[in-house]
Amino acid sequence: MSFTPTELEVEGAAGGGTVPGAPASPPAGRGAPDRPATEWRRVSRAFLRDRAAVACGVYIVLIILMAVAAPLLVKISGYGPLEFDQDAVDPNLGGIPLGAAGGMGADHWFGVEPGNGRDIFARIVYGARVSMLIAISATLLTTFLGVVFGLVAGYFGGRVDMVVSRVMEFLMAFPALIFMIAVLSALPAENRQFLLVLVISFFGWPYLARIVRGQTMSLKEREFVEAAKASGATSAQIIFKEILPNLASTIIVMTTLAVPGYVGTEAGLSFLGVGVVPPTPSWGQMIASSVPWYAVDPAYFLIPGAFLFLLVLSFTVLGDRIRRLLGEGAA
Amino acid sequence: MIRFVANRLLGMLVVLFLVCLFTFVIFFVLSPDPAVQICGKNCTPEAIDQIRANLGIDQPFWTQFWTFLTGLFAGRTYGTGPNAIDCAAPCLGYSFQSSQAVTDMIVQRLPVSATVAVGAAVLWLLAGVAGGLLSAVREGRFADRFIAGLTLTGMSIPNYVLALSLQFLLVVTLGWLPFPQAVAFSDDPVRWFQNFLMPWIVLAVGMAAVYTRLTRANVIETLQENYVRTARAKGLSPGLVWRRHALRPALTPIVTIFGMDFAGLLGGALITETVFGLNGIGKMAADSITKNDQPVIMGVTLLAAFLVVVGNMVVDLLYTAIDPRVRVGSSA
Amino acid sequence: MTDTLLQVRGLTVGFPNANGPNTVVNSLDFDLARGGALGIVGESGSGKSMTSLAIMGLLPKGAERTGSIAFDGTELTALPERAMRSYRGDRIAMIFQDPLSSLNPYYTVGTQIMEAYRSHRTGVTRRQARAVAIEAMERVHIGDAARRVDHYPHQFSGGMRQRVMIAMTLSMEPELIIADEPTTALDVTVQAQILDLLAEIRADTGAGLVLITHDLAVVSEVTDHIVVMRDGDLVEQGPAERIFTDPQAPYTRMLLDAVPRIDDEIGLLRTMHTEEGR
Amino acid sequence: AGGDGSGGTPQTGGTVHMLQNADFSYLDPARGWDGGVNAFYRLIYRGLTMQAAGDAEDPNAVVPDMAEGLGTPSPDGLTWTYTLKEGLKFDNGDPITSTELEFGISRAWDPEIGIGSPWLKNTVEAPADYKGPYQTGDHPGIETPDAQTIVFHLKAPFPEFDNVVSQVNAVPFPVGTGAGDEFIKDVIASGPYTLDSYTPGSSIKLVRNEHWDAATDEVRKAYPDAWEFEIGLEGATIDERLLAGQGTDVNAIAGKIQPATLARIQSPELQERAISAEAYCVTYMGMDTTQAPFDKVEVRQAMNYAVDRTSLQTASGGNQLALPATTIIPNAVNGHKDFDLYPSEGDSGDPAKAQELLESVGLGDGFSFTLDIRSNPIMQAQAESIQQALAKINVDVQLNVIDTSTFYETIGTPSQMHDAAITGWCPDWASSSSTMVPPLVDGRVITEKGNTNIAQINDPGINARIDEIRAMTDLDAANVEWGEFDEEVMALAPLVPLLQEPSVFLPGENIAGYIPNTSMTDLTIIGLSDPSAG
Amino acid sequence: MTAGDSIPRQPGPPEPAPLLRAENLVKEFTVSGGGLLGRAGRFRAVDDVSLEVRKGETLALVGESGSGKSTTARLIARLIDATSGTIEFDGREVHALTGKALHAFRSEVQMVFQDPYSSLNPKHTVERIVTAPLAYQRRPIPGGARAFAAALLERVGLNPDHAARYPAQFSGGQAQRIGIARALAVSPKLIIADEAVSALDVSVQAQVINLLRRLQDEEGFSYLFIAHDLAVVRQIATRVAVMNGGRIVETGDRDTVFGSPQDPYTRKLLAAVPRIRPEWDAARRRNEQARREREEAEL
Ligand SMILES: Nc1ncnc2c1ncn2[C@@H]1O[C@H](COP(=O)(O)OP(=O)(O)OP(=O)(O)O)[C@@H](O)[C@H]1O
Ligand SMILES: Nc1ncnc2c1ncn2[C@@H]1O[C@H](COP(=O)(O)OP(=O)(O)OP(=O)(O)O)[C@@H](O)[C@H]1O
Ligand SMILES: [Mg+2]
Ligand SMILES: [Mg+2]
Repeated sequence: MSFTPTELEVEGAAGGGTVPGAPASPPAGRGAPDRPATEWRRVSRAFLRDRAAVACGVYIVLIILMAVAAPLLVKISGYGPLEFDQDAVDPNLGGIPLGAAGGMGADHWFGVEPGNGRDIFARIVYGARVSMLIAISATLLTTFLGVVFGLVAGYFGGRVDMVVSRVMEFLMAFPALIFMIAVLSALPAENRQFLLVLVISFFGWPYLARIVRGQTMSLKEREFVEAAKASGATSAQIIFKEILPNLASTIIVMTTLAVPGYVGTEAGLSFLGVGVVPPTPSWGQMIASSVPWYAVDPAYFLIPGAFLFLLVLSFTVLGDRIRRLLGEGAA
Repeated sequence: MIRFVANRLLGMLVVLFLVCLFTFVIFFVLSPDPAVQICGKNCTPEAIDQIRANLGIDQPFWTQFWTFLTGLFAGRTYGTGPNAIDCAAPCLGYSFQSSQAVTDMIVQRLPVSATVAVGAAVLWLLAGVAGGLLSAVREGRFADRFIAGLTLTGMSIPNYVLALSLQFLLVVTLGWLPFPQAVAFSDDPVRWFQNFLMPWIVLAVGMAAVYTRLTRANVIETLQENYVRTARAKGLSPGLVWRRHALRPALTPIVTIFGMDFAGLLGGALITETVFGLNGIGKMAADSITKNDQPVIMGVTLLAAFLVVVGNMVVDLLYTAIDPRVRVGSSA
Repeated sequence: MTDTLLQVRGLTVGFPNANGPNTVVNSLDFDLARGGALGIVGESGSGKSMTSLAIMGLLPKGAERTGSIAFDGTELTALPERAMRSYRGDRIAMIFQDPLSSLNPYYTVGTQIMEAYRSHRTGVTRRQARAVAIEAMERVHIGDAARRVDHYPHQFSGGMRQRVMIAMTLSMEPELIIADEPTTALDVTVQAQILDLLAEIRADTGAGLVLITHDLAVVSEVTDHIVVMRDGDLVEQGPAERIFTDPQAPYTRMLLDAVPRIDDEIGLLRTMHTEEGR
Repeated sequence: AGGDGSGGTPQTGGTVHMLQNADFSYLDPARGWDGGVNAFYRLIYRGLTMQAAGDAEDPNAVVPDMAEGLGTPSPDGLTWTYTLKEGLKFDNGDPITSTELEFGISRAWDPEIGIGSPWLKNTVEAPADYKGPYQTGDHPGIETPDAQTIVFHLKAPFPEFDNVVSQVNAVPFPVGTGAGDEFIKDVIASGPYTLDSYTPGSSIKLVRNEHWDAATDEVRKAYPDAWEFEIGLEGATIDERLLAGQGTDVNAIAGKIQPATLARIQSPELQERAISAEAYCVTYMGMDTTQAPFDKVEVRQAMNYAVDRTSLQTASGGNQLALPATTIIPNAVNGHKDFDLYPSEGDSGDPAKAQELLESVGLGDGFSFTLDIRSNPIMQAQAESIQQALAKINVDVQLNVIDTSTFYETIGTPSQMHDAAITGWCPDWASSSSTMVPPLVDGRVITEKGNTNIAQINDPGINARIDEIRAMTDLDAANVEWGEFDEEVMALAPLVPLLQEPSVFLPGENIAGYIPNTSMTDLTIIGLSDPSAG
Repeated sequence: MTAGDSIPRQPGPPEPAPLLRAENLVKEFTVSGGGLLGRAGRFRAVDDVSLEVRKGETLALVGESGSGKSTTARLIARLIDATSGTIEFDGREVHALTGKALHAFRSEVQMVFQDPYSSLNPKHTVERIVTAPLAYQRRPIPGGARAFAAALLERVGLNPDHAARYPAQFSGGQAQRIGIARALAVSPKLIIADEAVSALDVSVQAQVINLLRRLQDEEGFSYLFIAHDLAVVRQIATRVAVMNGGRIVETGDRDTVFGSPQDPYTRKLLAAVPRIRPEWDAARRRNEQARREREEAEL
């Protein structure tokens, strides 16, 4: 189940709480001088040379543009995401789309949904909105919670750490997927998207927090923290001004890897019927409703499936590359 | 050592207790009244009250929770008089839907989930470690890059998309595999194997990808360790250097992480079991959720948490066994 | 048998990359007499470790080695890897700086000592190898060796670990011991013990020693011939007494001036640049 | 395809496989009561009367089962007497007499066990504190003058009492059995089959009850030697297996096929196998008549005009799986009257007329309301279709998707239901509409919880008419009146009938005597044409 | 509490009050968590340590690894709290300080650490690093951050134009100077240098030692100089305290301690220091002299 950035999680666990890709301190030898500004340039240059990364970036940008421009695109394509088109389906055959490949054609670019003849293109476009919105909001919230709790636990240690760690352990011991479904199915359908974000983040933050905590614990041992303390810095100043900047790359990497996880989670929950509420389209919900049709009308299943897979893949590849680039910069 | 285990056990109980409480609170607070649901159409308010009393859900929260907890450890009795039902410990109550004892339901389905988990685990462990080793040996070369591509793909494909695609391709279109059907191993081993093949693959793909990357990273990192250099400086053969000094340290963390993943999977692969119609714990969870069958949801949640927590502990103990540095009872 | 145990000529190590050859050791020449002790000194990054690894044929990936390294008359650079393996550990042993990370945490020290012995001496039983390991540990003054042989590296203190490393090399009776900063991670008192131990072993076995360090005082105590390196270049070399009494290169003179003396007059330490230059 | 069953003649022997998604609710007939399990109970339990065999002339009719004939009411209609056949036995060989029947029936009053059909409790006289045989003892309202005779005393005359004793909970059990959870995992069968093994959620196997005597049973044919129920399969998988018909799947039957499968059964041999069955239920949208805007009859009528039943039909699987409904009583239920008070061209709605009606009450600019629906793909599609149709008259429909598990609770609780809801209703017995219309419109059944009159219409005229028709003892005449009543109710438009949803079934190739029915497919007359196949 | 095992000290001769006086310092650490069950063990890292640093002098604290030197330093800098004992700085009880007074203390006592890179935040520019103490104490930066940083860099012998660089862009010795500059930013009275030169190469080490000495001469502040290298200590200390196993085993003037060590541990320590033979040094000095004379003669 790909609802948490397992991989980083796992690697974090293996590496004793530090992310391998996270930039370590410059080695205590003569480090190749590199300012962040030039580092940024180096990263972006290396990135642009990487064809796969560029392709993934382009795909993500396209999907984002698509999501933003959904109303416009739908105007061009001619059908809204909720609009029924009885003429596109065959009422004698259980409502399968008329024409080849799920009714693809000039009218309906990606075909139509069986049964009601809704335009799949329009639903994909609007579905992208939902998927991206939820994934990105959940990522932001998770990052916020994970960073704050991770920093606090790692920095203060002792009882605070004990409590936060126990809570994290508890949340991670929880069968999150089962529970997310149970909670979501028990909750009212209003504000479902908001609830999705909340529930996903609620179970998601410990994975980031654990890594942030580990890094904070090792950063806190670095002498600059002691120096700041000796200079009169308060705990908050040390945490946010001294330690946080050093976590930037970890957070960036974790975030880029969290987004695909949450795109997948949202889709998975929608697939299981507790995600976004119809008629709002989401890719997972589209895949779920295509299940009974997948043998008759494969296009109905393949189109959202492919969009989802490519989006997750793109984010994953991107995260992977960013991690490698930032990691290289530090090594 | 004993103190360490006792400590872990106590911690484990605390986590399980919290999981219990949390789950209970959520269902107590959020859940709709199961009595109404059980009562069905043509129901009277008296009937509803009666059902509520039978289920014990007319009691205040803490009473219910206490009864549940005592049921877990000492068993409990449902109803009164001649209809009283004794539910032996560990009593997770009775399904609202089928009135089966949840413990029985779990016991009945555990073999399926275990089969799924074991098969998938074997697959992903073999594929992951082999892939990771190959990648590490060929670092930077074509095979490495190819495997990296595969792992990224494997990590990105949502399991239900993979499951449905496989079923469409292998069963519906190509007809290479029959439709999944409940067949015991003893009845028809071939058919049994065919039934579980797709679920195994689906579950193994994502995990294998993660394990490949992990193995690769660990092996590469270990090869840079000073002690590997020492081993080479001793004039050991490359085979020996690899086997003793690279693989064991590199694979130890994988074994331990494997324990956790495996425990998690034993608690049911919700999506995979549902898609392939396997009557395991995961499917039971999915079904009970759609039917709001609280005792079953509670049971599955607790089981899954229990497995993860126990897995965690086993892993810790295992670690002390296989990594001499982790000495129990003393902090380095 | 020649009198020169190790002869290095024109040894160059580089990490070629897009920007050029990136040489880190530049045409190094030196000789080590049989039974002699050679000190290589120089500041951080001057290429001391690369030199030692080049001799062992254990340079990291991407490194290129040219020049000649003759050990007991055999040209090591021409040896195939398999043959080189039979030298490593057996005839040439190496001790590294950090004794903790240089020992594999997963195996008992006994296993790690025996391992080399058994892989070089065919037909040795476990029991024999174990006896050898215990004996080697006794020779480096690890008390209760028969019991400690089954302990893991983390159960030893830093100095003890370094003794284990030395015991490991001792079991093979090597002709040459290369020690790369063997005492840098240790306290002075422990350092003194380890240096004494090395001297003792040399006296016992007649092994040659290449001691790599940045500490001039240490080489002055232990070695009879000194090589001074800087940025991969050989600055000067010669008998220890000559280097310390009459250093020729300004760099060596500066180094010597910069060393704080425990029983010398107190005053401004001389540094590279007149004052504390930028 | 038609309603005349699959080809071939059933032969004795073999195993019939049933593929299904959900487990049966309960093995205990006092507890379970739904279409699926009712059909299953017919295989293992017998009652006094039962719904006629699936291949009977009138499959909705009630015929004697263990009783020699239908019940004999006393002139005041308050006492019903039945006579049992001789030679009836349980699967353990013990004889079945009126005592066992009384014991079995009285289990319906046990508050913990009798959660199934309410009809016995609703009709048979019993003290308020009577709590079944285990807690109270003998049922005071049932008499067993001798081993073959059983007499029921009713609370009030109930002309359809033969239907009540055909309910699944009116079956015999050996005295003293079935307390606690005894019948959760095991059964004591009186029918032709008994339980061989049961793995909840996964499989049920039935084998012949050796003590069942075919001579005492005019309805059940019991051709196969065994039954195997495979439970927990996805709908799509079941259909795929039926289509493919590999191995034992030639001997398999299942519930109705998914809409998606319809498109794939167009080949001649599959068309041959496919059988469709008429709907016994109506899918409708109930509107809360106590609140604005649906408190105005014009608005409700406008809704009836505005919905596009053709679109609803397509969304529900096309014309093989859905038919526009304009009446509450479905075509297949006795008493149906054909009428359409709110006609439109091609059943695709008449927005103009609807608009007119709305304007007449000053809602020409439209309004907005919340529609409760179940999280089920078809129902969602139907709701979305309504959303689309009503958008044409500026009515904005907000969908409130409720999880399946809580849907009925929500809409059955007037305080929780929103302005309207889509749901379905089926009769408890198809031979009459007495259980079809009244529960939906009788103002006196409105309760705080478990309410069935979701429109909450409480019209004295309607209430009076219900009592009037219920009192009729001539059931055929009563059915005609129910049809009239349907039309009278629809004039007030408390609800919008949307669809009748027939079903298509695809039994395995080797299945014979399969006559599906959306009310209840009769499993007891099914067999295999070639028992050695599969 | 350790009241029982702390031996009352003899009051010293009535000298001018020292800048810093630490009395009977004890620091215990909890080790081995123990978890929910079981009691945690305690480890006494600093055991009844008393010391004084007078104005303008350098007290060197020497001892082997783990002897408690850093812990003592951190107690004095009030980075951690003592288990028992008192620290008086400039007449004030350090552990009672809060708020403004604590800020004042923080600007009077500064630290320089062992690892120049670890002690500088790699994500901050040099300018930010050296002005951080003022910023954290909410004090105005005289003359603006840029000019202030430039002046500081100049004082420690760094190029003032490099204020916008990051620590990784400097060599070890340069980075250590940044650490010193930061300590100077608040004009402290006491600088605690914890192994401040241990990680550096000899030539760089010499530069930094010289810098420290020069600054002390110019500004007149005191050092608490922690080191394990006795040779370095001899170059810089006025007085020496030798620590072993958390206790101070010997303290005294530099020449007394080095010349006639009393404690066996001190003697062992001194004996272990590797040395270049004095006669070689003498010879070298002679040769050097000769060479210089030769060169002068040639000119
Ligand atoms: N893998 C490598 N790739 C590129 N350059 C390297 C690599 N390893 C070492 N170097 C460079 O080679 C030079 C010599 O390194 P070496 O380790 O021999 O120095 P050293 O004298 O041993 O220093 P130290 O006293 O710090 O151990 C250094 O400048 C170092 O940066
Ligand atoms: N936070 C802590 N928790 C537990 N033990 C500690 C802690 N800090 C220091 N110690 C222990 O206290 C002892 C003294 O440590 P300290 O760092 O003061 O020694 P040191 O003399 O500075 O050594 P070094 O020369 O290695 O820096 C050591 O044994 C150390 O392990
Ligand atoms: Mg080196
Ligand atoms: Mg220290």
